Amino acid sequence: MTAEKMALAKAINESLRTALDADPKVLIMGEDVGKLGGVFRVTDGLQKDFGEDRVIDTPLAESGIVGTAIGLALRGYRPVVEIQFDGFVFPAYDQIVTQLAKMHARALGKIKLPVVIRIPYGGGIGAVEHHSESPEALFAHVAGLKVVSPSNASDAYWMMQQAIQSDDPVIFFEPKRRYWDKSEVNREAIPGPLHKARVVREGSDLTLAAYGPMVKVCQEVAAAAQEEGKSLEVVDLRSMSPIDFDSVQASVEKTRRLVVVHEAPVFLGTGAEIAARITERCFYHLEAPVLRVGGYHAPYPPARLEEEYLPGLDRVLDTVDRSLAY
Amino acid sequence: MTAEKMALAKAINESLRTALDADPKVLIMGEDVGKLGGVFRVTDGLQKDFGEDRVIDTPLAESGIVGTAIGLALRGYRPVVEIQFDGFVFPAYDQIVTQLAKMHARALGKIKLPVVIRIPYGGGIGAVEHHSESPEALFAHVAGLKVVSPSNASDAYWMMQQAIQSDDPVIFFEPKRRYWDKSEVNREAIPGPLHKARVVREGSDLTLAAYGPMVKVCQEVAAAAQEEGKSLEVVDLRSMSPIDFDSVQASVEKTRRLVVVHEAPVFLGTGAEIAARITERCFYHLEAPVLRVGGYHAPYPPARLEEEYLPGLDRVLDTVDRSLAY
Amino acid sequence: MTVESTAARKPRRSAGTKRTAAKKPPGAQPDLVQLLTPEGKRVKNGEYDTYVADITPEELRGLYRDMVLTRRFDAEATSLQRQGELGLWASLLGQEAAQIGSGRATREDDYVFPTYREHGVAWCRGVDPTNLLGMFRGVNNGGWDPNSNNFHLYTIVIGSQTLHATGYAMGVAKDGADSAVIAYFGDGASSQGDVAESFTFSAVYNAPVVFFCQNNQWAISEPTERQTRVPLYQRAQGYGFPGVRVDGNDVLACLAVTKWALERARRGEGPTLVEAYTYRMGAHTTSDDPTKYRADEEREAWEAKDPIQRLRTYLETSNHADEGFFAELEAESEALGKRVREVVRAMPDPDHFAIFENVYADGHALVDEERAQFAAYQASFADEGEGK
Amino acid sequence: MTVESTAARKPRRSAGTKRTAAKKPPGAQPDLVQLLTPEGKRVKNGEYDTYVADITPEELRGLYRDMVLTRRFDAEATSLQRQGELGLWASLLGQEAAQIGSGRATREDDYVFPTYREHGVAWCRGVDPTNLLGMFRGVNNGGWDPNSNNFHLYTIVIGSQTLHATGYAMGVAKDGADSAVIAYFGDGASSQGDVAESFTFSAVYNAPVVFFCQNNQWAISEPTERQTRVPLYQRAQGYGFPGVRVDGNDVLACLAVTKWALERARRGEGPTLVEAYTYRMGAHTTSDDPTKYRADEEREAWEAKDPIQRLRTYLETSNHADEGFFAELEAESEALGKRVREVVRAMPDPDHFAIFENVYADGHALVDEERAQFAAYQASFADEGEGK
Ligand SMILES: Cc1ncc(C[n+]2csc(CCOP(=O)(O)OP(=O)(O)O)c2C)c(N)n1
Ligand SMILES: Cc1ncc(C[n+]2csc(CCOP(=O)(O)OP(=O)(O)O)c2C)c(N)n1
Ligand SMILES: [Mg+2]
Ligand SMILES: [Mg+2]
Repeated sequence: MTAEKMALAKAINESLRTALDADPKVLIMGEDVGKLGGVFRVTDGLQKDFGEDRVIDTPLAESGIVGTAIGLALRGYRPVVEIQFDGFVFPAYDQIVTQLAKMHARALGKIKLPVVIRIPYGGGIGAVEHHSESPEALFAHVAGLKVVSPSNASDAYWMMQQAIQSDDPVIFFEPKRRYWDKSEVNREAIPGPLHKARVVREGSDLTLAAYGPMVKVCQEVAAAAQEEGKSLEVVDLRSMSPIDFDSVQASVEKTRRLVVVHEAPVFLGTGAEIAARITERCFYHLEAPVLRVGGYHAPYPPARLEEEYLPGLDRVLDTVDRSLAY
Repeated sequence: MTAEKMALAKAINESLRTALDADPKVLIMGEDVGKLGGVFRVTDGLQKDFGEDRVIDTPLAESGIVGTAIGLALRGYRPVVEIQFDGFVFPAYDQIVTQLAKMHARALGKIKLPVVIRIPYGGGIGAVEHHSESPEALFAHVAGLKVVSPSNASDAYWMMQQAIQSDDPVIFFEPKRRYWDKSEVNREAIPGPLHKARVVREGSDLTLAAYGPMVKVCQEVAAAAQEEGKSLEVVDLRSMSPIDFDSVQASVEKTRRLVVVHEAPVFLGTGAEIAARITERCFYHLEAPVLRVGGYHAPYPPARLEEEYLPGLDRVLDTVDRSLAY
Repeated sequence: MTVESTAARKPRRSAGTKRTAAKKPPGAQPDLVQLLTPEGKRVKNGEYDTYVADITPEELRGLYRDMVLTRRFDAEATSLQRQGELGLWASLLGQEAAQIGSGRATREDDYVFPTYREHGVAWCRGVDPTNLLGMFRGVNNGGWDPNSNNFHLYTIVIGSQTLHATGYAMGVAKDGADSAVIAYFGDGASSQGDVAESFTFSAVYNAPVVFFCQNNQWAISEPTERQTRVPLYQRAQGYGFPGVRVDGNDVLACLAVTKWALERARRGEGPTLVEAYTYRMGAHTTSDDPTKYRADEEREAWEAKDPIQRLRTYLETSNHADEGFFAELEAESEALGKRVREVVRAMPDPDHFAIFENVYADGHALVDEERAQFAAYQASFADEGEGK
Repeated sequence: MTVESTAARKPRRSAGTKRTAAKKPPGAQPDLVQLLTPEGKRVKNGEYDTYVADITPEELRGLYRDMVLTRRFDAEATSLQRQGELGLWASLLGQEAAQIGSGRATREDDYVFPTYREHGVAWCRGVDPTNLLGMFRGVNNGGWDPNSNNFHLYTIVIGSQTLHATGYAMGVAKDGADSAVIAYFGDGASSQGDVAESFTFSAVYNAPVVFFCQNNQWAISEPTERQTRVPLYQRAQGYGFPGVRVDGNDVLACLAVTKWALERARRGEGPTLVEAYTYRMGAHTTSDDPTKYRADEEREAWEAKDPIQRLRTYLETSNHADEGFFAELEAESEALGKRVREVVRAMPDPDHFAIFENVYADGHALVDEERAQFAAYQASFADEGEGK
């Protein structure tokens, strides 16, 4: 068995299955992850095959889910926790930032917290309130957490393997509107490091940096720009903590222009940090300020407005043009 | 009675007293705010004078405190909530970001949420874990909240008045290590707008932007730099949401250099947003990249290390030199 | 990967995540308040009977009408979702008695804090049902003025509203008013820390609030045993206030018990927990597929306890309603369905600038700036004609 | 400022934030498990007696010694704080019996999740008491390896550890081990949502965990009536497991009740809540001034119930200990105090680079970068000699 085409959700499912198979300490926990297989069916079939002891339907209480996952990790387990939607992670925020993130340091390294928190995130699926948010900056700002997001099935498979193997807590943001997008997964390929960015399209005029659901948009932007004779490089950041600034810097030193794209609000989003740091690193290389495209400083709007709210082809192209105009 | 010298904590106490006096709908809520007057004595004497009905000792549950404050606001009250220390706000984070911040928009403006959340924040007082954090970016990123922090007694008095009068939720960060610093408070002066920055020292070579506890440090830095013949302008931002970029821009257009200082970790701290946006606004004016001085990407360290962790005179001066060296 | 190898010891018990034998609700539940049997027979229940003692035939017909119209509205919404007019719908099918009984127990000056499923309560409060559809259609996140009917917005984040209700009730008490507050939540919600904190606050401050838990046996795919191993109404005791379980498919009992609890609140006796024992007859929402996790037989067993049928039987056997009434109601029901369809289909998409509206009450510089940028961006398409 | 003017209605009750008449613990509490009276008399208590039936005089002296040394250690820490050697200290004065009784009930393979005040439990677990002082001195945030003594780090954020304990206990059950877990928390903590969620999880998964609540009557300045209007041990019922109140100043009763509860856990009978009814004799911490909020008489009344004195009386009247024992213990106590003083004064400040250590187990590029910058910055002072 070499490469196989599969949907991103299915790739995570396969990755979880592989992990459950390989290590009896791996557990799946969350609301409705059992018989239902999760509201997105990401854990479909896992309880059937691994039992209620390893694929655990929990009470409806996110703080409790993360708090008990911490306790299980202290006992030597490796819990993979599902938060049903982005907007429902906040009841667990205290356990995540004051306990999960800090306990390893608090114990001077004596204990480890190998907990993965899976969060389907982002918009574009026409959902009701709280089901379309992109809160990654709220986790990336917090030391002790690692924050990643795959953009395609292959990364989803491998990054989940790596996240589960990591001895640090990993917040694993899953681009829910890409769950059904299919791409090749090679289960024998040896993956690169979890926190390394990847140039997914080479170009020379401007760098687009994105992660998760926005990588696809940026690839479409690059294709459209190509037709207008502009050569855009697209970097899939893959990790928001740490951010692979070296890769972005290398790209920007070549293209001299950078636009960062994410669904999360621009104000204090990850793009702010990238802009600040790349400007510092590439001050004499930049022909234009780093520009950002993202959500507005407003609650995620009702579904009928999300197309206006989310960065799409046109809005990114417009920003690319603004950058090139410098 | 005109100007009067008082400690920052006392100025807040007086401001709360004024508000309780002026409007029967104003309430004080929190742990130990009653007889004890709060662990910092900021609410000292208020329960005695206004009664248990208006100065309310609550059960030990921050989500409950904020959640019931929301309910009281819906009933027409104007609760001023105390969170005992920065590190204890997270159990209330869900109520703050998913309810308090969004309810006005959710109701299409039909209801208002005039809730003030007071949070003594920052380090430098030799405290144990969770008592020295600076989580302001985690609130400023969230639309629907306003986030402010006074640096001196006069601002503390007036900004609290304005926060209570605001019909929006305000997260009021109190620089706990400045609680005992005294300065003039003029209770008859008409204050400027709540969200406007203030140039607290004029200069021509470089702009230092800070808020809360770091303003004093920046003023000391400017004084020290003066002796070395460098003229630094110091801007007290006062508000982290919204940030008064116009004032910062005006200063930077003059000085052409900017260093942002805060205690919070640099990575995705408010300095990131300021750097990104000022670089965009002042791209052709800047002689150096915007530099930042702040906490490290690590849990706030034990007290005996906080001097190394916190931005102090030397570290800011060092960064000023780095900027001037461009 | 560092994994502790655990010394293999002989397991002495089932390994912890098996469902513990929860006290299954017995066939005849001694602790279930019932005034109408599933067969439509009126039974006595001393304590609570007084609260419906003077109920008139007209009021009984009113309750029936409420339930029928609510169910009709709900069915219409489900079918509008199937037709693509709504993005999602959370059906109340099966919970009409719990909602109409408790909703009709409230007084105009009382205040209601719903979840996302309280369409029947909204009906009782006089909220135009079509207003409920905006958020499910995706045109807003809450389409009514909470203060017009003292009916708060739907709350999606599980359990949060119980604290809002408690705070509101604390305010009512401060005002010296004798209104009461009622907070709805589900069996799943009972596990949330916020709900526990609302119990603590309401007890400590003796707040005039009724916690109305519709135990519909399921939280999406999880049965109530995943949330508790004893009946939920018992939760209240440990916080120092009474809890009672009522037959949630018996509209009369729900009315009586809720009235009793609201009266306690008005009298200054503080909070009460009411557990309405009912059943979610449909899917969790239109996105859900219950065949994945529950057996048809369970649903069928509950069909025999249908809340509407049992009141109909009672109305008929007691001669409180005639054929004309039922026929008229059928017509009214059709008319409601038609109106709902029409209103929804005509519901306009929101203006794009609505994104920036009401983020703040007093304005915010960044929102202004982004609105202006957005306007300029939108205008750039106008320049290009129909846009790219 | 828009403030609704509330129609002035006649208040019908106290306005909600007055303390409701909490059931005051009666002089003779029928529900309080006691084996040693405040006067040092051994009384029978059928159910629990069996757990201390075979206790030897040596063990009794051991309990006494534990309490005396713990109190001595605690006093030393308080005075070290006064001398500026510690930044803060949270004294356990008055709670020795609750901690030693419960701590001695644990087995080596059990696991303990403390708050920040469990110095006596730490003692029982064999943690070197000087290790407890690091965080209060400000040289670390937790100075021991939790797995060396199955004693977790102190947890400052109120209530969080109850969930860790529950999760750990779920793991114990999964492993098929017959160990048990004990989570400590205070009366104030009982209000936190996390504690309620730990009750829910432990009940649903039948986890082998004992919740040990030291009700010391105060949460900083707030009396227990601000947290509950009924006795705290009753909280458990509503979650489906037993709760019991024990005289927290009676070391024998604490030992017996905790053993009983731990045995239940081992047998697979799930969680238990133990409320140890005791008193915080000192200030909340060295930063606190209790004269602001509580009357001296209260403290004085509790002094008559001193946990150490009552065991001493019993040891003396039952001839289980002689003068020699007490004299020797006095000397041991002095030696402990001396050692603690010496160790603390010699405790080195952490290396500056400790800021960057152990943030991650597997490393993090940003931490590496910042560490390097910090090193360069530090080095720049070395260049300048003694720095600026
Ligand atoms: C905090 C939070 N977590 C998860 C969800 C997702 N979710 C929506 S409804 C639901 C089940 C609710 O069950 P219950 O409280 O019994 O109410 P019911 O839907 O049965 O009326 C879940 C898990 C949510 N809305 N909020
Ligand atoms: C979440 C949180 N909120 C507030 C605090 C501040 N605080 C520290 S101890 C304490 C009182 C705790 O009372 P209790 O649980 O009874 O324990 P005790 O101190 O009496 O042992 C408070 C409010 C905290 N540590 N954590
Ligand atoms: Mg339910
Ligand atoms: Mg206490």
